[in-house]
Amino acid sequence: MKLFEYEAKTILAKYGIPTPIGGLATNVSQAREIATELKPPFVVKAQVLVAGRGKAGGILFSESIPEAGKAAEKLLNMRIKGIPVRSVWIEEKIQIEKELYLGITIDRVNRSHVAIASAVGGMAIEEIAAKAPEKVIKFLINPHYGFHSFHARQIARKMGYSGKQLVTLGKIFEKLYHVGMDYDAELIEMNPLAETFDGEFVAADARILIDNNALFRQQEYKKRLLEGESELTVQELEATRNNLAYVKLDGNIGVIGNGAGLVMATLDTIQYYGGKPANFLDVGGGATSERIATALDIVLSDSHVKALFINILGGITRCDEVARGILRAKEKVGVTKPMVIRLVGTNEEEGKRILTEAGIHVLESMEEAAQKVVEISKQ
Amino acid sequence: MKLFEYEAKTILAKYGIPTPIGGLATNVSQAREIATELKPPFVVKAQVLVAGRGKAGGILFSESIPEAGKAAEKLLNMRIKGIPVRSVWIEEKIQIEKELYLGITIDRVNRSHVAIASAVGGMAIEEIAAKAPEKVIKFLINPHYGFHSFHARQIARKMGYSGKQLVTLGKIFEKLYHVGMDYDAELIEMNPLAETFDGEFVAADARILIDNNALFRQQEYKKRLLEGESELTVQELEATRNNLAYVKLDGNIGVIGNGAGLVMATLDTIQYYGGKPANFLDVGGGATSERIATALDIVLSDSHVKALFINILGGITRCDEVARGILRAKEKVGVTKPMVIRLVGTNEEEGKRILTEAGIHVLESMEEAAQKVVEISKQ
Amino acid sequence: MGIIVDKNIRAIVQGITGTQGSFHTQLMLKYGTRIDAGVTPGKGGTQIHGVPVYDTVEAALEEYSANASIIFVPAPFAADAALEALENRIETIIIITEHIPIKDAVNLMAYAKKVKATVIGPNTPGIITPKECKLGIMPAHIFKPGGTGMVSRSGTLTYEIAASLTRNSIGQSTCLGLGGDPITGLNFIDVLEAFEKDPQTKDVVLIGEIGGNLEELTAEYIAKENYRKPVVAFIAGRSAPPGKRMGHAGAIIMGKAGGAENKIEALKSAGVKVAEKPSDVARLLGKAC
Amino acid sequence: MGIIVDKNIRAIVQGITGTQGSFHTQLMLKYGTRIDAGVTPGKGGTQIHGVPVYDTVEAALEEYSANASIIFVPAPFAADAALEALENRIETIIIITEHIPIKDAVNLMAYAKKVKATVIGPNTPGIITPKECKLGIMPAHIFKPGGTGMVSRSGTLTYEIAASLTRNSIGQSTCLGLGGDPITGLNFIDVLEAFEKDPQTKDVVLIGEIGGNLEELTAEYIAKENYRKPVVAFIAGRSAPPGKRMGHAGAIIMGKAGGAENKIEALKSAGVKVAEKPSDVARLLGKAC
Repeated sequence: MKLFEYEAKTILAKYGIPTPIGGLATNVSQAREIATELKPPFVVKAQVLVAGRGKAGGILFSESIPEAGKAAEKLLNMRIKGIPVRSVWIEEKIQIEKELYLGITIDRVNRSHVAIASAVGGMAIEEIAAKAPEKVIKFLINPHYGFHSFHARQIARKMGYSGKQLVTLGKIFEKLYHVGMDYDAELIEMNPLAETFDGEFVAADARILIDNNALFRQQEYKKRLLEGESELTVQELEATRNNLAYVKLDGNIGVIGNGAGLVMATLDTIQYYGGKPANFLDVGGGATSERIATALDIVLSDSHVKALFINILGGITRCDEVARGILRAKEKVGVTKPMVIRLVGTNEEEGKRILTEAGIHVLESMEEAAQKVVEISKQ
Repeated sequence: MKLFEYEAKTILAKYGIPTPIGGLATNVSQAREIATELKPPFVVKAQVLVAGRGKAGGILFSESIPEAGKAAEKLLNMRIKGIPVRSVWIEEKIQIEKELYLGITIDRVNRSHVAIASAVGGMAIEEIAAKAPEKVIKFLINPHYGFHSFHARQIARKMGYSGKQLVTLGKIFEKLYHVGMDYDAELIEMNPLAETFDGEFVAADARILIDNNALFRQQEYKKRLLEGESELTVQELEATRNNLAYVKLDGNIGVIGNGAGLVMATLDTIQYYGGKPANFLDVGGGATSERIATALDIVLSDSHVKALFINILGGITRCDEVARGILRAKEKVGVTKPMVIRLVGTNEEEGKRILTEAGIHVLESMEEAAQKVVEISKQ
Repeated sequence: MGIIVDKNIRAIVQGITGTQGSFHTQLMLKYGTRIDAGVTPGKGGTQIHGVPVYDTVEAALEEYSANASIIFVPAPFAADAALEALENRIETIIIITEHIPIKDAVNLMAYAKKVKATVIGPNTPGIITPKECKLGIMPAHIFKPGGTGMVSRSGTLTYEIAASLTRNSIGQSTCLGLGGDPITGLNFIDVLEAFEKDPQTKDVVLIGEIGGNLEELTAEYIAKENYRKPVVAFIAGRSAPPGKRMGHAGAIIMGKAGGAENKIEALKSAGVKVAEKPSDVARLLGKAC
Repeated sequence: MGIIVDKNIRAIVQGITGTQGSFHTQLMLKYGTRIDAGVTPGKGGTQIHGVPVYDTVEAALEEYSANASIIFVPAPFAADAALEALENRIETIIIITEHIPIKDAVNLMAYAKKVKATVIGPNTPGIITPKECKLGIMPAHIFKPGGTGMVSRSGTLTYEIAASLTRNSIGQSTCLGLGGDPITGLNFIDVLEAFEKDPQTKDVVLIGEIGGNLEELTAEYIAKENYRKPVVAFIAGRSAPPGKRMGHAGAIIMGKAGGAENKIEALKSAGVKVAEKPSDVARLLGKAC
């Protein structure tokens, strides 16, 4: 789960990491009020979760309070990549001499957290990482021994810092680690961490991604997620509420399956046969009939869906439960769109019996089923 | 630093450990008000830090609100081991079937925290520990791997529990560990942890000792300590404020030295020669002249002190600094009581010179000096 | 034979009294897997399908000397359950549970590494050495003994391909899922090494998916170490648009590495045959041998 | 010879730019201790008494291959400084700093044990092998080379007794303070074992104090292992009233164990001669030999 910039900065500030002074506004008068408390020039930043906000015009600079108000007004009436801007963050503009990168994320291969730092941060970081990977310093964190300020100082030295700046960077990086651990961050980064002309460091931008699997112990954000403050479509929100993995795609064949790999392979197969999937929906392992019914509800509520492909290979998921879920959904929402169902695995016989008795035809081969649903979708 | 029972219980409750419902009162009307919110019968408990509060009459039981008011009045006018009772904690009385002990403290030999549990707790715990140590379960906690609920369940099983109770005890013990770590507790214990007639567990009494060396990161309590809410004499309070280790004893020879071992040996030697030390005061390592002056101030403010013995063996402490401190105190408070000074070690020559020039005689042998001060104290 | 599990496995089931734990215990028993005991804190003293249940792993091990544990405990407690098994010296742990917090998984894997234990999962369908031992939730009837080792990042996709192999009379030595969570105990390379040493395994099927760079690293390993057994791969997610999350965190496309094309290219250059559809795997295996 | 430190020590000083660090670096250099470098984060590039200062231990070790570190860093950061030295593979650490939080010390010692390093302190006066190496804050002139090993829980009391030995022409092999904080890296038994193996050491002086049960355990060890060198002990705190804290947490009397009488009894039954006053130690050593 992505946090908004203002949320991330507020957390960093709580831990003593220097961030620009600022405030959040949801309307223009609020924005002006905040600006009055600050020293110009200002930066006014749209609070949206989509990437590429800057390039999309979501960050404006202003020299005066009226200008800041106008910038806020402009942003609050804007959509960025289709997402309406609901709030803006107004802060004092930092005089940046240099942009650094500091972050902590997961190293899957080494099964650990990894601290990442670069003396060349900002927009350039991805390019640097690709073209001059030796300029990006990586430090694997042993979970049993933790990340200490001396680790951070060793990294700061490799970034070319010494003296007081090395000490300051060390403290900032150690604090970033504590934020990351305390908030179950999958990714936490300051990019850029700005070095000012007087040699201080300020987190000019910050990003925190909370591990969704840990939201049960990050109740504050779990609640926020479910309150729909994030940029989700109706279907995505409903899926999130029900812990279903759903991704909207731009075709017309609704897909429901169990297991991310199988669902992806289903999409691949549909495409292989010339069809276009409308979504990815993974019901996960051991889905109950209620869950299957909810999944059907979500996929069918997308008006682009012309036909439905349910591909279940039962392991922990039981085919009889899936069958009951399909019948339940049929009863409740009255499914009228054509369905192709492929059902094999645990309790397969019982599942097939239930559906067959209800007059629903079940196929056994995924490829046969894919070909069939592509055919239907083109009618 | 000892926390009051009410402080400890409030912390435990914050972590979700069941504690009796109650409230803190500093006067009788407050006590009655709290009782109105509770279900009788009540327990009214004097909030003092001295041990043996129960035996000293500091815990009273009452069946009604007026009775609770009377109990509070009685306690608030009481002194326990010389300490005035400034507040009382009124709580609902628990119907106890059995008293357990759960605690976490430091195992110095193994250099780790140790979880301690016994199915026989309460007043009996010390006796059990002495007579039937096999009934006390000890589990060494590896700091890198932590104490998990399954460790706690393994302990609960050894205590004779199973089923739902084992699970509950596991959760409580794991939470106790987290409190202990978060608050830098040197000792944290629930004694008794009461098992009620319906099989639930409630922390009937709780004790937390915060590691004094970690008070810098437990600011809330550090502040409270310095505000003098704890039961310290004027001298003890002044010593604490100045990070000096001071203990009042019942003799008439004031003692100041550097290093706990040396000061203890000094007390031993005074006693060996028939004298009686008035206090223990360790200025620690590397004391500055200000610090020495403060130490003199504290010891001399005790009216029982007839003569003063300063025993300094300089290592990290510099004899010249000590000498300057003595002169400073002499100037400031006008020391009139007889002083015996023994000064050897780092910068010894300079120290002796400073004192000799000021007309103060310095000895080299600790035993000679001890004999001399004992002699003076008997005049 | 096969790898990691065989007839000598004596297992316990942690979380045996839950719906999934109980259901799959019955299926594993039916398959002939030796399950000595179950563990569910608070349910000690009961029985599930004739298997005695204990409150703690320690208590179970006082009665039985198990060497493996399969875990069905809910995600917030699953890493702790695995640590409990490891601290009680169980050497092979299979974690069926999905969605374990990353921080917990990282801690767990570091501990497992220290004590040199094998962790399969989390979010794995488990492991099966057909006709010898099944510690997992896979439908048993789609497997048959044989010479093909299978390793996968995906659960149900493994069944898809295993069933297709079995239909084509290609039996399996051992099939196992690495697990779909971001942090897993084993990676492809660990398993390929084991398959190389296993006399029963003649060739290997590797089922990858988009996200991360495990497949790329594996391709590098195969090429560099001159891997001695034929490998056929399938990579799910060719049709995934870049930047979209498909189900679990594993499926984020990151730069060039992580995309299906990149993985397929890397594997092909290492001499691995890559199938276009799941059903092509069986055909390519025929050619590979 | 002597134990732990000798002429082969090449040390760094962590916290070299502080008042104490700087002052004692000068004294250690004067004593002939080889100090290659100092470390104070933020002060890299400067010099103290001719010793180059670095920002990190890693940086210092790129220039010098030190094998010991003495730490004068303030308590809130001292455990971290020790970890920095240990992670950079320094094998012997002397922590002069007192009042390190217990939790930090516990973590540190567990790490030191894992990497098999020697930690002296915290809250120790350090270690001296007279005329060979001094890594500590003890006044040097009170020591002279010889055959008596000294180990102590107390700083200044050690000087008291060492000075008295030297005055009586009893030289020392190595003198070290375990440290006065509740958690220390070494205990009496570790040091007695080292003294037993050291050919220079002929007899041992053990200086204990009230609190804890280290002395009792040591008495048990001496008796059980039939310790082969004569031991003379002094225990501070005979006059302490029960239940009073005397300075540091070590000095709490807990039940029977922990009190001076109990410790003295235990040591005497193990064949250790126990002195009544510091000055008696020299006399008893004469008798012990």
